[in-house]
Amino acid sequence: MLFTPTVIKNLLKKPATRLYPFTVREPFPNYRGELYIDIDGCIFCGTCSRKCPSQCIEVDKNEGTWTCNPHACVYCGICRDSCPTKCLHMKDVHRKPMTERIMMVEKGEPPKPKKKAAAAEAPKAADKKAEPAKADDKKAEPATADKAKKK
Amino acid sequence: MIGKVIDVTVDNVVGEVMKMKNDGHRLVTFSTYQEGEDGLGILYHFDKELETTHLRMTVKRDAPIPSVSGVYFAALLVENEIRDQWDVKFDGLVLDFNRSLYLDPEVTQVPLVSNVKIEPKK
Amino acid sequence: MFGSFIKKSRAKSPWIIHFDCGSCNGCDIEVLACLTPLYDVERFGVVNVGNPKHADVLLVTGTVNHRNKKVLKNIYDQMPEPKAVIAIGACGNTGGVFREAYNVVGGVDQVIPVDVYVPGCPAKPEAIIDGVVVGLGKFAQKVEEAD
Amino acid sequence: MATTVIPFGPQHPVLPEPVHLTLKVEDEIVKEAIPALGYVHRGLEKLADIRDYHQMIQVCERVCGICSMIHAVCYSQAIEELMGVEVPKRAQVLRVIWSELHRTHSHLLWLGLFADAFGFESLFMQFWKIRERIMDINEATTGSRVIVSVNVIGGVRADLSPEQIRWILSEVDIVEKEVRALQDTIMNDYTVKARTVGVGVLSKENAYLLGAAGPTLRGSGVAQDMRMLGYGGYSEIDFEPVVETSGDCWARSTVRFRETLQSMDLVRQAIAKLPEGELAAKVKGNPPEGEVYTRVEQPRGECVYYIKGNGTKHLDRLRIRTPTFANIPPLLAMLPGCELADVPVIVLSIDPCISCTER
Amino acid sequence: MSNLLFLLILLPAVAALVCYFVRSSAVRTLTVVATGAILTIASLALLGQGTFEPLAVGSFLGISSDFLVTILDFALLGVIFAYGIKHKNLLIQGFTLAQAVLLAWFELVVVEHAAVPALVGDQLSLIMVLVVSIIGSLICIFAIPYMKEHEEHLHLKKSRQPRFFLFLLLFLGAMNGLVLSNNILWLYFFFEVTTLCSFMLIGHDATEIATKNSVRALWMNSLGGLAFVVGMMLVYSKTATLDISAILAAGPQGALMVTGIGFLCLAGFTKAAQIPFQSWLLGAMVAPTPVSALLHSSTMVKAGVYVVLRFAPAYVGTLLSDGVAVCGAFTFVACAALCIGQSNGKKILAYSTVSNLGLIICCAGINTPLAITAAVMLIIFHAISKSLLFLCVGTIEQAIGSRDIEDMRGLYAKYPRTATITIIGILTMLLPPFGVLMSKWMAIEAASSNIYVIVMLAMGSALTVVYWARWGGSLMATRAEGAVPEKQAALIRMPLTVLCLGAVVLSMASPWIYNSMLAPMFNAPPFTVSLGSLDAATGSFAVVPLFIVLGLGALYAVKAASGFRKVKIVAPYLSGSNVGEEGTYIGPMNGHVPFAAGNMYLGELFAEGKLTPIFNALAVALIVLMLGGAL
Amino acid sequence: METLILVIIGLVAGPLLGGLIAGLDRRVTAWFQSRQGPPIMQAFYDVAKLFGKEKMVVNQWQILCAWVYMIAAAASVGLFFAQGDLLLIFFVQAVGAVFLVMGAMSAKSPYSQVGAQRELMQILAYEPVLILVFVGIYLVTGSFSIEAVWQLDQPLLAKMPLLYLALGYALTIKLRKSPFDFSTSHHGHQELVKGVLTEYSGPYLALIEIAHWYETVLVLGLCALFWSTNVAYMAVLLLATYMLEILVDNTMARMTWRWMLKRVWLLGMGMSVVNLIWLYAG
Repeated sequence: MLFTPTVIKNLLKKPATRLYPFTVREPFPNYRGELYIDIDGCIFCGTCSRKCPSQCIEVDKNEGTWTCNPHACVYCGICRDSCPTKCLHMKDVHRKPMTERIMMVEKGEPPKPKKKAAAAEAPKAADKKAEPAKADDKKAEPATADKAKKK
Repeated sequence: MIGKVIDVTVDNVVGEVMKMKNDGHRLVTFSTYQEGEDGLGILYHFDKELETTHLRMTVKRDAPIPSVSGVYFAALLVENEIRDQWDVKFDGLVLDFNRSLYLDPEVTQVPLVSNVKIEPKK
Repeated sequence: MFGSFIKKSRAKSPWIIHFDCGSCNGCDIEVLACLTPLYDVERFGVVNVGNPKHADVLLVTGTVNHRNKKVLKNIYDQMPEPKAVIAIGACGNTGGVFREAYNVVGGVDQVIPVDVYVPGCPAKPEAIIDGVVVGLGKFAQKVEEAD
Repeated sequence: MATTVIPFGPQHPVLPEPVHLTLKVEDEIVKEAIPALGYVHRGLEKLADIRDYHQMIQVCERVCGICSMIHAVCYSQAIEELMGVEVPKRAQVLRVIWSELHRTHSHLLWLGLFADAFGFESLFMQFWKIRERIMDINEATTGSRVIVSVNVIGGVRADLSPEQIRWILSEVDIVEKEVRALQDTIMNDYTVKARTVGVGVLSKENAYLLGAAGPTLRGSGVAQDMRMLGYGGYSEIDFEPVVETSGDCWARSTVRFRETLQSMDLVRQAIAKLPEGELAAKVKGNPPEGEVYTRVEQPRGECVYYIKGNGTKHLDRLRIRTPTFANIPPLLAMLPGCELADVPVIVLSIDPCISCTER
Repeated sequence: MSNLLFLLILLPAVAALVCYFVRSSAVRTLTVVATGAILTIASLALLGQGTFEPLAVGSFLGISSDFLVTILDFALLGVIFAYGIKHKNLLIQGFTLAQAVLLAWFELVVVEHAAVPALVGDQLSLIMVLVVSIIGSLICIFAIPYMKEHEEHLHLKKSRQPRFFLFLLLFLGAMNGLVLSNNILWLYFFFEVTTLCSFMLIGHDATEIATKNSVRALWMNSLGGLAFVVGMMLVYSKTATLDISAILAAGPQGALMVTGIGFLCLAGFTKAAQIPFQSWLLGAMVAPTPVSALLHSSTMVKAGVYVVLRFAPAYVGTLLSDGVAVCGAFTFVACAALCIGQSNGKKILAYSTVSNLGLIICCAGINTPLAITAAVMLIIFHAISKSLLFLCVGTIEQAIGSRDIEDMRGLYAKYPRTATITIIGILTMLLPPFGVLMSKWMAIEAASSNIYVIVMLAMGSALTVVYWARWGGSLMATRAEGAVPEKQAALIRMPLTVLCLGAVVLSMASPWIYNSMLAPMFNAPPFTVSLGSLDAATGSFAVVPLFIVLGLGALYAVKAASGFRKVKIVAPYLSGSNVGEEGTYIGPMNGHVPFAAGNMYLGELFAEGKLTPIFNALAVALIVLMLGGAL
Repeated sequence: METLILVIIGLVAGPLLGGLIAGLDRRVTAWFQSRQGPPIMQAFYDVAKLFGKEKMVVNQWQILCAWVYMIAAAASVGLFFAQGDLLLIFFVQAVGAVFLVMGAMSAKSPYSQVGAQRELMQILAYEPVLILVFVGIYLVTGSFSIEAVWQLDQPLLAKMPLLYLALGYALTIKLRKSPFDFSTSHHGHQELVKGVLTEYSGPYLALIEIAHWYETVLVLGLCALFWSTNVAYMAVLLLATYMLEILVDNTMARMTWRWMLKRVWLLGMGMSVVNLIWLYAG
C-alpha cells in the first residue's frame, strides 16, 4: 500500500491525459514527420534514392518522376539531408493513416537535354497534384480525422 | 581486433573451451564468417574482467562441428543459430532445434552462405 | 431500439488486441504508450484485451515472417466478426527497412486483409490514435454494408 | 499429479513480444519450460549484402526500437574503429547523453512492464507517464520519439542548443524527483516484495557460467558493465556499476531502478562536460578488410558487434549479439520450479528483447 | 402388515439362495429383477400403510424367533471367527471372540428374556426401508449386465456370479431387517450380517488386494461389533430393556447409559467409515462397482448412520451429543479435504460419501428437530445421487477402462448419455435446489449455534464445491457431427435413468416428502410448507419457486446451447500457436505438442499420505473425548 | 405481491446499477492513474457491442453455462430483493459460480482450464468466510432471512466489525480485484490471459458481464446490510467500501492463489471466528 500517496495525488490533480485528437499539441519544430517533395526544385539526380536506407524512393530521370512508397519510408530524414537542392522536406506532423496503400508519384520537369526544351510545358500543371492513384481515398480519410479534431 | 586470438582446431576446441571455463572466463558468444568456398570461420568470444579473448577455428561446412554446449550451456542458443544460418551440424548439442530455431521450412536457402545471394524483392 | 444501441456501441467500445508480428519494438511501445495516462485511449472505450476472441480491432506491428504469418492468420481467424485490422508502422505496412531480408514475407496485407495503414517508423501514439479513429469509421461502414 | 501444458506465447498479453514457451505445470508449478524462437527473426545481418555501410546504421537502429540509439552507437564505433575515424569529442559526449536518455526510457518502460507482469497496473501507468518526458526530450532534440537516428559514421547529425540543454536539465530533475517517489513502492512495498523477493533466483556462479549480461548479471552480484571500459564519451565521466547481490527478481528490478537514477546523473555529468566542436568527422572511402569486435552497454546489458570488412561498401559479415540472447539460457535455468504466476515476472526480469535476440 | 415385513426381510434372502443354487443366468436375471420389483412395491406398500407400533414376531417352526436370532448370532460370529483364522488375522479373531464371550454372558446371565416386540415401523424406519429397497434393487439390477461384462473382462472359467448375487441380495434383506428392528439384539444380528456380507463382497474378486482390503473391512467392523455389544450391555445395565422404542422414549439416563449409547455410536462410526475408520471403505473400492454403489448409498454405511441417528433421542442434550456433532463435522471437513487430492473417480466418491456421512452424524449430534430433518433428508438424497454416481463411474470405467477423472475429460464427445447423467448426478450432489444441498443448508442453519461445528461445516462445504465442480466440468465436450451414438444395455440404462430422474424429481418434491414423512416425527416440526417452500423462523428454502426459476432458466439455456450448430465452433485460444493435428498445437522445433490439462490437486496442502495420519490421530482424540464426554 | 414487485425492481435495477458501478469504477481507476478514463456508460456500450458480435464457442456447453451463470446471478439478486434466506441466496449464487467454472473447464484450452482451477481456489477461499458472515448475522438477528436485518435498531457493523473486514476479502475476490484477480483479471494483462473468460466471446461474454454486474450488486447489497438502520450511513458505508476496494486494487500487486488461500483462511477465517466467539459470548 506504499503506492497510496501517489494515487491520491493523481486523484486530486488534473489527469495528465492530452486530449488528442480534440486538442492537438504544438508539434516540436524539427519532428521528422510526413515527407514531401517540392518537385519544382528537383533535379532528378537520384541521390535520395541511393542514400535511402529503406530504398523506398525511385527517381526516373527520363520520365521525370519521383516515386516514394510512404509505407516503406522509415522517416529517417537521410534523403532530406542529402538532397543537393534541398527540395525534400518533412512536415512537423506525422503522416495520416490511410485505408488503402498509396504511392507518392510526383511528376516534374526533368533537367532537359537542350533540344527538348519546350516540350514538357504542357503536362506540368496537371501533374502538380500528387498521388493520381487512389487520390480519392487519401483525401477522404484526413477529412474524417479533421472532423474528429474539431469535435 | 581487441583481445588475444588463439587458434584452435576441431580436435581441441572442446578442451580449449573447457580450459577457458576453468580459467574463469565467461562465454560471450560466437561469431561466424565465410571462409573460402565451403569453409566457415568461428570465433569464440570470452570475457574475463572486461578482458576479451577469442578462439578462432576454421572448419569445413560439411563436417560436423563439436558442440561446446556441454561445457557452457549458454552455447546452445548460438550453436542452434549457426545451425540455422549455415546449415552445419553440431555434435552433442544439448537441445538441437534441428534448423528450426529461427527458420520455418518455407526458407529453403541457406541464409548466410554467400553464393546464395538474396535477390532484392520488388 | 436495442439494435441501434448496439450499432452505436460498436464505435464506442473497440477492444483491441495488439500482436507484435516481428516488430523492432519501436511501434510496440508506442502502441502500449497509447494506453498510458498521456494518451489514454480508454477515453474512446479502447481496452487492450490481449485475447483475439474478445477483440474487435487487431493492431499489428512489424514485418511478417515465415513463422509468425501463421500465428497472425490464426489470431485473425479467432476474432469474431465484425473486426478490423490496423497495420502499424513501415514494417506492418510493407516490411519497411527489412522487406528484402531473407526471412521477411512483407507487410501484414500479405496474410490478412488490412483496413487501415498507419505509416511511420515508428508510428507516433497520435498516429495510432488517428489510425484507430479511421479504423472505427471503416468499421461502422463495414457494419452498414453487412446489414 | 496431473500435468497441464501451457503454450505461453507467441501472442500473449503479458509478453510484449512474440516468443513461445511450452510450459509443463503441475499444480501450477512449472516442471519444464521449452522455448521456441523465430517469430521475430528477419535476417537483417544479411541485409549488409545489399545495403551499404552507411545505410546499415539505420538497419542496426531497427534491430531493436527500444535501445536503437545504442545499437547505432555500437555499429558506428565498430565501423569507425575499422576505418580509423576519429570521432569529435562533442559528438562522443552527445552520444552519451542520448544513450543515457535511451537507457532511462528503456528502464522506465521496463519497470512499467514489470509492474504489469505482477498485476500492478497503476504502477505501470505511473512509470509510463514519467517516461513520456524522456520521449519528449528525444522528440524535441532529435526529431523522433523512439528511433532517434542521430548517429552517422563519424559522429552525430543533431546538436543540442543551450536552451535545449537547460530544458533537458529541468526535465531530468522532474523525472528524477518523480522516479524517486516510486522508490518505496518498487523496492519496499509488501505486495511487490511478495511477488519478487526470492523469485527466479540466479546465483552468482550460475549467472556467470550461463553467460548472463547486464542487469541480470549485476543483480546476481557480478560488477560487470561495459561502460566501465570507458568507450566513447564515457571516458570523460565518473561511473560506478550498480550491483545487487540477491540474484532474484527484486534484485534485478532494483538494479534497473537505481540505474535509472544513475543515468540521469550521467546525463547531467555529460551535459556539464559537453565540449564545443565539430559534430561529425568526414568519412571517405569504404571500410577496409579486417575484423572488429565492439562492445557497448545497452539497457539490457552487453551488446557485441562483430564486423568483417572486405574493402567494398558492403560488409562481409555483420554479427550482432544482443544482451537478451545471452540472458535466455539463464532464464531457462530460472523457470523450472517456479509458480505459473511467476513466469511472467521471471521472464520480464531479464528484460527480454526478442527483437534484439533474433534480429 | 407382517407379511409385508417378512417379504421385505426374507424375500431377498430366499432370492439370494435361488441365485446361489440355480446356476442359470436367465433364472438369476429373472430372480433379481423380480425381487427388485417386489421389494420396491412392498416398500411402497409399507409406506402406504403408514407407521406401526412395535410388533412381536411369533415363532418360526416352533422355535421362538428371538432364540433363532440368538443361534444365528453365534453362528455368524463363528463364521467370522473362521474367516479370521483363515486369513490369520488376530484382530478379527480377538474382536469376534470377545464379542462371543460378552454376548454369551449377556444372553445367558444378564438378560431376562422377556418378550420384546422385534420389529417397529416409525418414520425413520419406513424411509430407510424405501431407500434400501428401491435404490438397492436398482443397483442389483444394474449389477446383472455389469457383472456379465466384468467377468468377461476377467476371463473367468467358472462364473462366480451366483455367490456374488447371494450376498448382494442377502445384504438388502439384512438392511431391511436392521432398519425395522426394535429388539436391540435383532439390530445387532442384522448389523453383523451386513458386516459379513460386505466382507464377502469386497473380497469377491479374490485378488490379493481384494482379500487384503476385505480383511481390513472385517476387522474394523468386528471392532464395531464389539463396541456394539459393549454399548448394548451398558445400556441394558441401566435401562434393563432390549426394547429400542422404550430406550428412546426414556431419554438419557445418566452417565453409564449415555456411555453405552456412545459405544453404540462408535459402532455406527465404524460402519459409517468415519475417520479414523475410513480406510476400510476406501479399500472396498476394489470390489466390482455395484458393490461400491450398494455399500456407499443404501446399505452398510447407512446402517452406521442409522444406528447413530436411531439412538439420537437417547443422548439428546448430553455432552455426548456435542461430541458426536464435532466428530461428524470433523469427518465432514477432513474427508472433503482429502478428497481434493484425489483424481481417482471412485476414491472421490468414497471420500465424498464419508464426508457426507460425517455431516449426517454431525446433524444427529446437533440433535434438534431441524438437524434431524437435515440428517434424514441427506440420507435420502445422498443415497440416490451417490448410487447414481457410482453406477455412472462403473459404466464409464467399463467404457474407457479407467476410473481416473483425468481420463474422463471430454467424455461427452463419445458417451453423451452417460456423461450427461453423470453431470446431472454431480449437480444434484452440489447445487441448489437439489436435495443434498438443501439438506446441507438445513445442516448449516441447524449448526449455527455451535461454533466448532459451524466453522468446520463452512470449510467443508467450500471444499466440496471444489472437487465436484472440477469433475463435472471436465466431462463436458463438443460432440462431432455424425459421431457414433452411444450404446447402453437396457438394464444399465434403466437404473441410471430412474435414479437420475429420481434425484431431480424427488428433490422437487422435497417439501411434500418433508410434510408427509418427516414432519410427523417431531412434536414441533421445524418447517412449515407454503407455496412449495420450506419456511422456518430461522430462514426459508424456496424449493419449488427455485426449481421453477432455475429449471426454466436451465431449459432455456439448454435450448440456447442445442442451437449450437448455428454458432461457429472454433479452436481454443492457444496464444496464437497454431493448432496442429487433433489435440495438439505446433510448439518448439515445429513439433506437435499434445494438449494436456490437469486439475490442481494441491499436493502440498492436501496430500493424502501426509494428511491421513494427522486426521486419524485427531479423530481418535475426538472420539476419546466424545466417549469421555459421555461419562 | 409486494415481494414480487421488489423482485422485479431488483432484476431490472441490478444490471443497470451494476453497469453504472462498473463504469464508475473504471473512471475512478483512471483518475487514480492520472488518466481521464472512459465515459461512465462505457460498460453498457461494451456489453451492447458484445451482443452484436458473431457467436463463437469452443464448446456448446459454454453457451449453457453462460446462460445458467447469468440466470443464477439474477435469481440470487431476485432472492435478495425478496428478502430471502441469506444462505440460500449464497447457494444460488454458487450455482452460477460453479457453472462458470464448468463452462471454462469444458473448453480444451489451457488458459481457461487453469483459470477454472483458480476460480475454484477462490471459491474455496471466500465461501467459508461468507458462510461465517451469515452465521454472524444469524447470531445477531436470530434468523438467516434478510427481513430480520431490517428490524434491528443497531447497525450490524457495531457487532460484527471483524466479520465486515473478513467480508472485505470475499468482496475483493468476487469483484475480481487486485490482489485477488487471478482467475480472470479485469485488465487482461495476466499470465492466464483472461482466465475462465478466455474462451467466452461475443454474446456469451456479454451474458457473463451482466451476471458479474448482478454479483456486484449482490455483494454490495450484503455490505449494505451492515448499516441497515440509516440509509444515509448505508450509502456512506458502501461508498467508502467501494472506494477502498478501488484503492486496494490500485495500490497492490496481484498475489498468487497460494498466498490467497493462506491469507484468507488464516486472517479472514481468524477474524470471523474471533468475531463469532464474541457474538456467542455476548
